[in-house]
Amino acid sequence: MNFFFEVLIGGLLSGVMYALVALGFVLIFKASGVFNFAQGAMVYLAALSVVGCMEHGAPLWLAIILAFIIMTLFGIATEKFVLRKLVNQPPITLFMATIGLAFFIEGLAPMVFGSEPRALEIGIVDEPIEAILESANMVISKFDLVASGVAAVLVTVLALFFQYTRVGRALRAVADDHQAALSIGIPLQHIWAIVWGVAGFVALVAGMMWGARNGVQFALTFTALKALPVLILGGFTSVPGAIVGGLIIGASEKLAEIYIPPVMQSAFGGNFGGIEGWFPYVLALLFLLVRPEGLFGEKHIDRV
Amino acid sequence: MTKIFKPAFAAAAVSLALFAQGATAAEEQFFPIIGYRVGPYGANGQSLFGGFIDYLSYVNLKEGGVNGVKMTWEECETEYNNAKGVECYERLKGKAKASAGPIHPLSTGISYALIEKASADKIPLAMVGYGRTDAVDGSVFPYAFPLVTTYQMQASAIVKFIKDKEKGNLAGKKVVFLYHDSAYGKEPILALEAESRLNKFDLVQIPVAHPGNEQGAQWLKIRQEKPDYVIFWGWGVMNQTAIKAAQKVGFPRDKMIGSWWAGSEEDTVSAGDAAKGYMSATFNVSGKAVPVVADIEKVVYGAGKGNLQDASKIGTILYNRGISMAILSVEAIRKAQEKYGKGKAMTGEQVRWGMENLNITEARLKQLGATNLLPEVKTTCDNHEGSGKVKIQQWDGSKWVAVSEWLEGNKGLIHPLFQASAKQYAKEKGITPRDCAKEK
Amino acid sequence: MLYREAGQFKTTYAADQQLFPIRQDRLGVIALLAIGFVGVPLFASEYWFSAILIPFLVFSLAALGLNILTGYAGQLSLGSAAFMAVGAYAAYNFQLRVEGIPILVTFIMAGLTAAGVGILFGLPSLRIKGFYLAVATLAAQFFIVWCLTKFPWLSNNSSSGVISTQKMFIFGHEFDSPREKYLLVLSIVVFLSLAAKNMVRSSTGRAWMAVRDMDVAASVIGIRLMPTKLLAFAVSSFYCGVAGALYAFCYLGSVEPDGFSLELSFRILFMIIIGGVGSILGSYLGAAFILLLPIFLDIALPFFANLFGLPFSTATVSHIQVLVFGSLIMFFLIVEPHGLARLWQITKEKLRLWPFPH
Amino acid sequence: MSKQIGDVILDLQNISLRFGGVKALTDISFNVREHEIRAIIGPNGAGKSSMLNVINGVYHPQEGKIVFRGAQREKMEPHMAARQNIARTFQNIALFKGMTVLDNIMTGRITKMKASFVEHALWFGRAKKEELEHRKKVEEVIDFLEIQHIRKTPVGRLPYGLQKRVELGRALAAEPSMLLLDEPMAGMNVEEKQDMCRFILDVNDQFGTTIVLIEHDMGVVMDISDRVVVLDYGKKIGDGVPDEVKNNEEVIKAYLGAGH
Repeated sequence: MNFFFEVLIGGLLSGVMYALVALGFVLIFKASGVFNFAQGAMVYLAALSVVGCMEHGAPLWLAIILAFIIMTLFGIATEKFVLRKLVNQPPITLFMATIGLAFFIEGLAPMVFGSEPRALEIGIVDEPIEAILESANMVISKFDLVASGVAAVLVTVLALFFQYTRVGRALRAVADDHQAALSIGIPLQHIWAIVWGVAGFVALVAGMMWGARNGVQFALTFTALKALPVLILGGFTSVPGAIVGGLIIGASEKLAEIYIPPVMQSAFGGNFGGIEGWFPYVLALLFLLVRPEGLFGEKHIDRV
Repeated sequence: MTKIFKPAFAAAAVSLALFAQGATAAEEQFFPIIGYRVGPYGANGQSLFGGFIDYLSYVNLKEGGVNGVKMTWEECETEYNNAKGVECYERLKGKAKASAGPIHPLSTGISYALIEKASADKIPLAMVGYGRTDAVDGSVFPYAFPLVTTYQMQASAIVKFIKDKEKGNLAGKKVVFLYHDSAYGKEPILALEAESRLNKFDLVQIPVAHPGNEQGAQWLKIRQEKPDYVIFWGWGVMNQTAIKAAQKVGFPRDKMIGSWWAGSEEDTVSAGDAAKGYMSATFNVSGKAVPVVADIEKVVYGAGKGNLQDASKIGTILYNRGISMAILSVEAIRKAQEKYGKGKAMTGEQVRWGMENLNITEARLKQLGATNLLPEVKTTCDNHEGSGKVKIQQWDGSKWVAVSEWLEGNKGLIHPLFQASAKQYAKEKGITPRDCAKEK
Repeated sequence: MLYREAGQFKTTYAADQQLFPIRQDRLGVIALLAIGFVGVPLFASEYWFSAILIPFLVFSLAALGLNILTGYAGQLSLGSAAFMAVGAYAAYNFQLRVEGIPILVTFIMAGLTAAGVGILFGLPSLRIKGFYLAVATLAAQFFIVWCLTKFPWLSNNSSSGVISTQKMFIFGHEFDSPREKYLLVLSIVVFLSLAAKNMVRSSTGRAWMAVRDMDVAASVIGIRLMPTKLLAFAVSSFYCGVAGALYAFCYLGSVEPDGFSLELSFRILFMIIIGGVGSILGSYLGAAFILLLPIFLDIALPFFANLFGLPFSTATVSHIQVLVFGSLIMFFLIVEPHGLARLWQITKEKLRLWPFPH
Repeated sequence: MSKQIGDVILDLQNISLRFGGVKALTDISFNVREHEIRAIIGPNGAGKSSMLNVINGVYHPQEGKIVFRGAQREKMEPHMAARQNIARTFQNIALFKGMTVLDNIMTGRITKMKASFVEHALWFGRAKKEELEHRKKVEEVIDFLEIQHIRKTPVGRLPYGLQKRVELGRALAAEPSMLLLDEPMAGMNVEEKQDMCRFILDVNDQFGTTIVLIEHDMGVVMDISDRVVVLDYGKKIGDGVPDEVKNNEEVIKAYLGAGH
């Protein structure tokens, strides 16, 4: 039982890491209807910017600010040179454009900052908390707890931003209805640029957490693959959905990885581990069959 | 419309210009290099191919080529993708008619895809430390060379290493095999199973789904299993993640022994302090203490002809591995020239003979300035591996330190596995194996 | 004036409904086929056969399959590579386990197996739409590839999961040279393309497009959504499955499950987007573009770097390739979101008037 | 009128329809006789379109009975209505935007085509024959609606009025015995409306098609329909021949407001 809880808690904490990436997707989808496949690449770019700046002698705090500036500029450029020119195209075209964007980043970022894997030290060691290990014989990582804290702060900041700032309210207006937002005089282009900037900020946070955890390298782009099932589970448009979806995916995939292969092994023989690659997707798929709009998505009635 | 057509014209012009360039001069030895410098494993590729190419330049600069035959090469980017690898191979093959250095695909997937093609085209395939391992049996695979050592022999050597640590007795011990769930990770399973039967230790196999940037569940399982050792077959991001995850569950890193693709600076530096004490196998040592490495830095980089963008990588594991691979290739050409004519460019067929009759002794390594860089290699028709030896190295927080002598895997146990597999392949493909007794 | 329809009167509905109603198109296609079957085999080099033409045809077929599903039936899929994998492994196993099965039958069986799996993974499409469905198809992508690595029986217990394809015989003749393989692939692809063209111009295709354009209206006029969508999944997977079998047997010769990665699925998706969604011609143009662009960049960039004496390292060149590839995709989407097929159509319309623009 | 109005073919009894908590239709009963033109009128949001959606199976009422040609209907899917020869058009044009006029109208005949996709793919057996036969029928519809010149045009490029006409064509191509028209004249100018009226009457007259029609233009409704049913807030407030309805107190109230 102890082991079960250890896996469960570990899974929930990993889920927070997935949610961090999923948040970026949600923000952009909500505000502009773009399914931004480049979010994973943006996470890579952000983390690389931080270590790149640090290599040139900047201290961590400065590197983070510089990286934030880079991400914002990048967001504005994306809006200006790509998305603005694709207004009124079907969603699949925009989606494809973001895949192109992902390639662009994957070529550009390592060219500028170098491609060799690097460590990103943010001062928190990823090791078990001694007290809990001794008293309950459970492994709870300091780092994961910090990551959860960061995620909580991030969500709070975003919530406050959306609730209490003019820009934030405008963003929400756009999310609800593009036409309406236009008609009350909110320049859509600015809004989109800001959204990409905010998504860049979220990518920066995710990039730093993932980078500190696994090293800064190309594989950060794969974090997007972990975020997608979180998205379908939580709904493309819901910030709480991303968090809850992340927790569910994280916990269930870890439990599945531990408990399902032995069952299959006794049924078929052979080794059936390594199901984490598909399990979240199949889970999300099964879930969708019951609730096609996701956990927190809005139900859509076809009108004819 | 003109917007679209302009690049098209430019394209046509470029292709024309390129096809006009054409053939290489007679006394040059051409190396088709299908490499990868971008994508998930791009960082590794840069060091490896950097070392490989730097050694070729070194041979040209230092001694004016092999008996006067200059080394030339052309690179083609595969992004570690099988289909692109084949395209690259087909593209470069055309230029490898008159002379062909061995091709190093540096990817197990591409190696598999090229085995038959290369054999039909009579271009030798060198798979140094990866690729199709049953090609050790040269009677079935005349053109494929899993040189120096194979995954299976490596696994066996690692078992030998931990057995030595356990004072020669592994009975009742528990070993976890944590592997990348792909062809690469699965290769050593048969060998490890054979070893576990022989040495009576428990073997627990835990696969990790690609790309392996999430290993929470696996390491909690390892924590529950409480193994004595973890043998680890990772690649790319999976390596750092594993080292970090080991730290997270408090598993001692000095009980973790990685494969040689999980034991480079790329894997440990980015894992930070967590990597301290972590061990891995290798078939070449790191550092600039090896004379040839220091000399390359002096000669090649001194002349401004270095291939590395970042010269600090000189002397890293993968860079030195690239040099080792190049040494084997150049020695094969040298050997072939002894038989087919010194100072001449060697065809693929002739180089193949050279590779099958390599005899790189301690003395020869010393002449090359490569003492201890790699083990002695002696190939024959029925042994395309030629060595089967590895060293175990340990990360001390800033560099890799060798902690063992050259260890040879249990040949008597492992090689029959290759022969059985090769026999099955020959049967499926309708190949009649060569009679190795008649080769020479 | 080169491309003029004037003067070509159709007096029967049959004439109006033929495969290529315009004479120039008809002649063009015949010429193309003649070049493909006669001209190319006479002149092409081995490199062209094995590295360009065969993969081009195989990928065109896969793109065609995806185009049927996405372009005609409107169901976005990110799992095409997995269905190719099913085809490849099915073909291998039929050859291995069924004594004396002809290779063409093997390919058909491979397609049918993929179609069966496709139907299975198409079932969610009845409830799930749009990007939710797209992401759900990723479940197929990862799950199928995982199954292939986990059931050793499927790869004949090869320790690594890699399969090496068997030799191909048709009426006792072995197809082993690149030229012969090319001709085999070309024949299959031409046949299946014709079949696809026939399907999309008949009520099967109209039902798909109706479901794509407005599913409620489609059901009101009597189209049953479930069989229509599932048929699209089945036919699409059949095409991808055959493409996968050809990919293994005629192109690589040896495949591993990991080769059929998400990246490959994306490449196929790129092909139809760049080529033209909902266009058979587009599948070919897209495949050519996506396949040739990296090769072209690979050759051209070092050339330009040399020409202008740019201090590019090899790594930089490789990075620029990826960067340019991404930029071009965005560029194309901006310039012509309907793909190369639409560009071709516009060109034809211009040629219709040329050289007199009014 | 020369036509013969026949027996009741569609009988709706006590229909109630809810979406979540919202009541769209409450306890509505009325019938449709063969060959007649039956109009449904009412203010916006009265539940007219919902009514049509109930008739052709897009919505399933929670309560009530539907009797069609003497048989009580089970819960069914829209495509089954098409197989019972019920065709319809939509308030917001629901054409297949990516297809040409010809193909759009051809889809109207889809229930009558029997060739399998294998025959289509190989273009043998029934495939080619059917395609030609049905093309002939479709050309008749095209002639009838006078849209020969736009046959090969993608419908997305057509002006609104023509799109409406094409949509009618798609419905007619099915040779329906009952035709449901949802505001066929909305957004048209006078001339276009006249054309459309003519087509509707011709269809009714020449083919004897029963027509159920939603329309806002009172003049048109009163002119062409045989009987009218009036809905307001999901309830039936009037039913009868046009003159009768025109003088119904409740109807006047609903249309002109309570203050009248």
